[in-house]
Amino acid sequence: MQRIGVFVCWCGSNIAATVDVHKVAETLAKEPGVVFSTNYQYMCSQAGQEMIQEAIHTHKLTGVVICSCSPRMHEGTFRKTCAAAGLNPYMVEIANIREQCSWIHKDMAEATEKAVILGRAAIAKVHLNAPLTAGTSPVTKRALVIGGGIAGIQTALDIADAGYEVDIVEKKPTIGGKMTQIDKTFPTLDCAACILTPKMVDAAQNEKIHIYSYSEVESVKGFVGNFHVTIRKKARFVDETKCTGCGDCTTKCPQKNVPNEFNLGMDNRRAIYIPFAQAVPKIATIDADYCTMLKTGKCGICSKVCAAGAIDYQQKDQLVEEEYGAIVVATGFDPISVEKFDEYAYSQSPDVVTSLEFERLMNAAGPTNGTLLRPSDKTHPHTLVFVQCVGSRCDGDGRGKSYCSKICCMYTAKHAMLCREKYPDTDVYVFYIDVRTPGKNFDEFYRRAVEEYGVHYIKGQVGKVVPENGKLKVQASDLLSNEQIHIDADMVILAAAIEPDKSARPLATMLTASMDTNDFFTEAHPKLRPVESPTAGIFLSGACQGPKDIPETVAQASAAAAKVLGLLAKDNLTCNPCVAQPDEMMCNGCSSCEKVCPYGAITYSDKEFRGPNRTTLIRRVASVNPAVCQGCGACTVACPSGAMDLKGFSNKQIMAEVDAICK
Amino acid sequence: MQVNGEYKPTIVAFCCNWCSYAGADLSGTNRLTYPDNVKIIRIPCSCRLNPMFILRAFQRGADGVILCGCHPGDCHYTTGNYYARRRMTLLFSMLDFLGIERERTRVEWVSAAEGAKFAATMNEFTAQVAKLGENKRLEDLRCKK
Amino acid sequence: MIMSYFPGCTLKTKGKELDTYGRKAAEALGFTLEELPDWQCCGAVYPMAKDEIATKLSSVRALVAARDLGQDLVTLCSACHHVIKRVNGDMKNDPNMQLKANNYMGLDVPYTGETNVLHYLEVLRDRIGFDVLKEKVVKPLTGRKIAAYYGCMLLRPSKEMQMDNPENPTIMEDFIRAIGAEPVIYAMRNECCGGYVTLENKDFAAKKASAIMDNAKNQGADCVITACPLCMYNLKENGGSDLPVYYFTQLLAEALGVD
Amino acid sequence: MNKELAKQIQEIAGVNPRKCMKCGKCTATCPAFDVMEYHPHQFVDMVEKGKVEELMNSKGIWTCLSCMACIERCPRSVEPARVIEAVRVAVARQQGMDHLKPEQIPALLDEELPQQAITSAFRKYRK
Amino acid sequence: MQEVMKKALELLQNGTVSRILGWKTGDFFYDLTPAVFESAEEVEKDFVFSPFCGANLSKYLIKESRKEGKIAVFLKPCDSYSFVQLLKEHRIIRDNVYVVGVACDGMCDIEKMKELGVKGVTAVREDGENLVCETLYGEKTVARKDALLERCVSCKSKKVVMFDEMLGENGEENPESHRFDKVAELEAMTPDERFAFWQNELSRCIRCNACRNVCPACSCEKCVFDNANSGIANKAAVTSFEEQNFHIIRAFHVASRCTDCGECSRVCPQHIPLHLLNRKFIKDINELYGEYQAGADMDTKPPLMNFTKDDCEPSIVHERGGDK
Repeated sequence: MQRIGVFVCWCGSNIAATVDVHKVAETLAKEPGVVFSTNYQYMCSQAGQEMIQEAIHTHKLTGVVICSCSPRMHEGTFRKTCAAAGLNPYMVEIANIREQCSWIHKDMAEATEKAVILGRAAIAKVHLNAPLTAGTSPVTKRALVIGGGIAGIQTALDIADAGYEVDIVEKKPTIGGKMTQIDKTFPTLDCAACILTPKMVDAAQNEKIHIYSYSEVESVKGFVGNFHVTIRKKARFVDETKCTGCGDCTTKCPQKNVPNEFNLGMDNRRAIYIPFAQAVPKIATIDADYCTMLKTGKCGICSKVCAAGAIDYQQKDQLVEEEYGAIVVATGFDPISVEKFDEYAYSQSPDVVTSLEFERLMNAAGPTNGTLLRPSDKTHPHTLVFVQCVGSRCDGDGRGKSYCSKICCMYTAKHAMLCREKYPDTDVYVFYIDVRTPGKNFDEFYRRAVEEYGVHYIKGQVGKVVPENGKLKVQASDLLSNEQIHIDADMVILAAAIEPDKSARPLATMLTASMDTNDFFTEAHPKLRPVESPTAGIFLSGACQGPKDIPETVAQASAAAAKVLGLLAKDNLTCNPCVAQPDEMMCNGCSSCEKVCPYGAITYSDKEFRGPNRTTLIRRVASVNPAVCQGCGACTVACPSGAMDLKGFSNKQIMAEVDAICK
Repeated sequence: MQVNGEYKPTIVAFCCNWCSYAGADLSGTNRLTYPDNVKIIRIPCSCRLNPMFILRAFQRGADGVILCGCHPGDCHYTTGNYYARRRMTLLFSMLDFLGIERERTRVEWVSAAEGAKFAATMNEFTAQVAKLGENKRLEDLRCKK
Repeated sequence: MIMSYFPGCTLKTKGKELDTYGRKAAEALGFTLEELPDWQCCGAVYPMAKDEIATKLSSVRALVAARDLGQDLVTLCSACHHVIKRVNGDMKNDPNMQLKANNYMGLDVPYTGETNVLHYLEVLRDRIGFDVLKEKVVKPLTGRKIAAYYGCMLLRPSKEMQMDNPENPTIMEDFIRAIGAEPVIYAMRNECCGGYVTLENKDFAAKKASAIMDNAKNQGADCVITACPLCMYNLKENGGSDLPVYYFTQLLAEALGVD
Repeated sequence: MNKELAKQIQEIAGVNPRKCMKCGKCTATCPAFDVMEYHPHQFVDMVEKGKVEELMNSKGIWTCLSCMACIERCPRSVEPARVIEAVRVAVARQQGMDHLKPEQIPALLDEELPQQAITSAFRKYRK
Repeated sequence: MQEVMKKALELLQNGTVSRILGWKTGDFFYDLTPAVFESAEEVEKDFVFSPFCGANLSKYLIKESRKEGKIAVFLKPCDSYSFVQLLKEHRIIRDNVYVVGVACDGMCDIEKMKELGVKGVTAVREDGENLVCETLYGEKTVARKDALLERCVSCKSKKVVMFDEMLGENGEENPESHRFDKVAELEAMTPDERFAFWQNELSRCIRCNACRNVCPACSCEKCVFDNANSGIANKAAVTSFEEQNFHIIRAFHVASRCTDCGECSRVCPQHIPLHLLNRKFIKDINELYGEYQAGADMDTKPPLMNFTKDDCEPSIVHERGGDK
């Protein structure tokens, strides 16, 4: 018989306001096996923990039940507390009377009764708990960073700096990500390329960093410390080891009409291309969708002009297998398609552009070489209208995102300011719902746009843009003066909401990392573990976790690196001891369990057993590798004889909980 | 269970640790209410749910049993919920075949982000089971009155 | 292919062209519009107030009649389409409306939004196919630059109407291409012409209508087409433009050679 | 201020004015702006605050075109046109408050005017 | 019939095997039990092969194939499916077994024959489509089809799926078996009617465990119902509903492994149509996850240990059920 201690937490008033904690403690004290029962304001506090430890000693407790917040919150804390007092940490069970009781119920009597039942279920389970010892598994001292934007680069540099190997997988031909397309950065207005490209070069030259450019993650197997990843190196039809990046091929290729994604399709590139001058790696790539040679077998000009002999039309996708201890997701964001917001006439006029397109139109390496010209007729625009929140903060309208995209207020202020600075003859209007500028020197920046640069900020929205006679007739509201205003603009710039990159969803599935309804990766804890995914060994860097500007992205990237280093610095990881274990006496050796195990943790061997009348019998029986088993329990249900059971969640334990609840 | 002349069914909700248990926590964090008749049992994965547990719950007086797990494709263990989906489909079909009310059992995929869905599901399921009244059939299956 | 057809009040009188050519073209394209025997006026405006039940019943009757015939319900007039489609949505999704309408009508089989409500243009797009239509055209309107005027009621609210992208629709432009002409895209094609106030405030209606006609003309159109008799009247009488306005069925019949 | 009436109007409208984030998209969109003394965003705001009498006495409830552009473009699903309709209905349902009287009709007709115009005006402006 | 015994003798005499697994006469002519024969004498004395050899021998091989020396077994078509399924589950050591496939036209149900007035049978001989029975009360003739076991009436296959040697000509699978008709009939009932049906059937159960003991899929080293750690261990009913789930759990445990050999219903002393539970699972599996026959081959994954990403949701039970 266990000697069980029950500890009911008030969580200040979080629990105590709805649950009669005294009554819960009193009632549970009467349960069989309970030798001590108490309640306290904050069980997780130092004093609370000491109270538990003291009770373990005084009452010689063999099991502990804590009625408190979710085990997802403090199970680890209380296990440590008990372990420090000499009790096996797996003799602790938590009854979740906060998230799943006090916070959802209003009636005190009902909530108290439910808390008692949840406590009883935990007690019933503890009765059947057995001390468990965690095994260990080795850590592969190498990290994978998925996505080579500023987030991925920063994480990789920090990990490499600490002396560990790190690979970057980037789906585009070059690393650098969205930041390469940005002209200037707020609030300092320094040139994005000037601060980014040295980092790209650092990453390329760092001997601890290996860059898989033009590559994608194909599959992920394994678990924290022991990931097995297959990387697909897409065929670029250019031998990476031979290409010198001279660019001869990219000027000779006869296929000139390929929309240039770097400039968002506002100019053209060739079928063989290097995305931009500072690309890393600086290697040409053939675009198979446009290359005449690959499509028809006729051409081959790039091959003829390549002095290095790097062109290889026969190249195939290559699958590379690598082992990693940690994976960092840095898949970034994309602006949403504004197709559903055509009241702004984006599809009808080239002079209606997105902010990222505007960024390219202002950039010296952009389609207009840095001179701001209207895309339609390449003339200088005089009146510019910026529209904020295009697709952000939409709730239930089915076409936008419910969240604030966070970066638009600041970059729009930047655009407006730069525009007025470079072209003082322009009239610049910004239509806003709210101007949101929390951040160091951010509001000062926005005020400068208004006060020093004379940008017209109008509280209101644009309702309709009508392209007519070479102008964009903008109909909008000015809420402060309660007017509908009409502006004949030359350009309209849409601050499109940002969303996670489309590749994130399938990747999350591969990683079994959870996502929110907007496809942003979820963090292990929104406040206390913001750079870790709830899935062990998966870390989050940059905008894949939520909208972020550059300084925030870099900060989070370094934070993710720090978390990775904490993992890689360990030689061994403590495994989850709640793993499957077969009872050999009952095992039929039928392989049902093996068929459903996602980790290949189950193997079979022939074993000798004593039969009746001193005979021996040889039987095939299953065994589980506890370092590989992750404890899902699929095998326990597949097993017809019930020989396979899960430690910590055994058949008997779960049924005891069922019984306690249904009584 | 009769409370103040009103029938309050006993509902057992098995929730996988990674998505649905977290989703249930989230509905608590967001103070979304659902009936106190719902009691949650944490299991590591929806694939840990042995049909025996469901039958046991009914045997011991549960009126409805619901399984919540990660959405298919998002299982923490990659494939667990796919197995659970087949097992529960066949089990529910069998219970239906035996004439047990099919409204007493349910599977719902609830992610860690779907606190609202969790609460809504529990409200709906409880109401549905309450309509059926006490679970008698599984008890009576083997004894003719 | 036989479909139930709800002509509506105006198509019997002032909007005869919309109706006549629509039916002729349908025959040429191999589908029959079977006029519902006892249809009643839909009311021309969808009552947005949540507690309006009685004003929606005439639409419910038409929907039930089509259901009982096992046919889709086709309309030509944008307003009728708008009203009937939205009432159908209420019958499908609004339990209060469902309960009260069914109680009131005392049907043998309760109606819960089973009927498919289609606009004639949707029939062309989804049932006939614009590619098939293109093949059946005998007199393609080559060289004509046509501006499609959608107005409000075909597209909005898109959650309920589900005809097309409400801000960048293509169904009428695709139709124009199918009959061999060139569509003119202009931003005002989904803006309101002010038809509802034409009775009381002609000047204001004229202002709205002429903005549309001017935009169409400035973008190079040589005529405008519509599916709504009220828009037709307003654009033509109050638009102050020399651009002709046609019902889309008129041009359809012309292209099919059945005019 | 008439909170009770405002509540009724909200119920008739079936939308939640509290969802409004005051972006002004509806008013930016409104084609009848020039002929309404209160604009769509004000309808939402005033109904939420209970200032419905002013709205009920306003001319704008008869000049809203019911074009539904504000419904379509509202990023918060507040659907201002429904609020305006609810105010209009609240007026028209009162005794003797019909905006359009049959005896006025003949003077308004012309040869080409479609039935639809009259039918819809009756539907919109009368009990 | 003589051919089978001749083969048994031959295999023993030429040393192919050291033992024979077959059937021997019990107290009555029609009451046969599986038996192991170790010598030609034993075979000549007791070995029987008659239309009453319904018993499925494959399950006995779990133990027998682990003993010294090779054993020969006679498998009817339906038995052979169980044999392959057990092989698939590594339960039988194939190398120690010599399989003789025997063609089968269906086995007889003594209860049915008694109902037809054929009592006190002492011998049977086949005469075309008829069975000529010698009885204590003289010779009686019945049409074979009227005397068949229920499971043989809707025989799914006359094909022996694995054998070392075949006696007689091997048959074909029979896709027109109509074996799911009764399941479909129950499905078409209202839940109340179904409940009444099963309540009537299951309330007769005396929990003798015959179904479990005969079932080739129920071959666990130790049954969960006998295992104290399973949480559901019970031998006899403690309360009226303590063990009501026995048949559901049993059916679930054999689901996607049951070959539909029908032994459970054949041996049930209370004549509960237990095979309908298994067939319900098989029918569902076929309809929802594609045709699957347990024991038809060695490679296909059992449907409950398999999945596809776009499997139906459990709510399909409601959707299919409609408002019945």
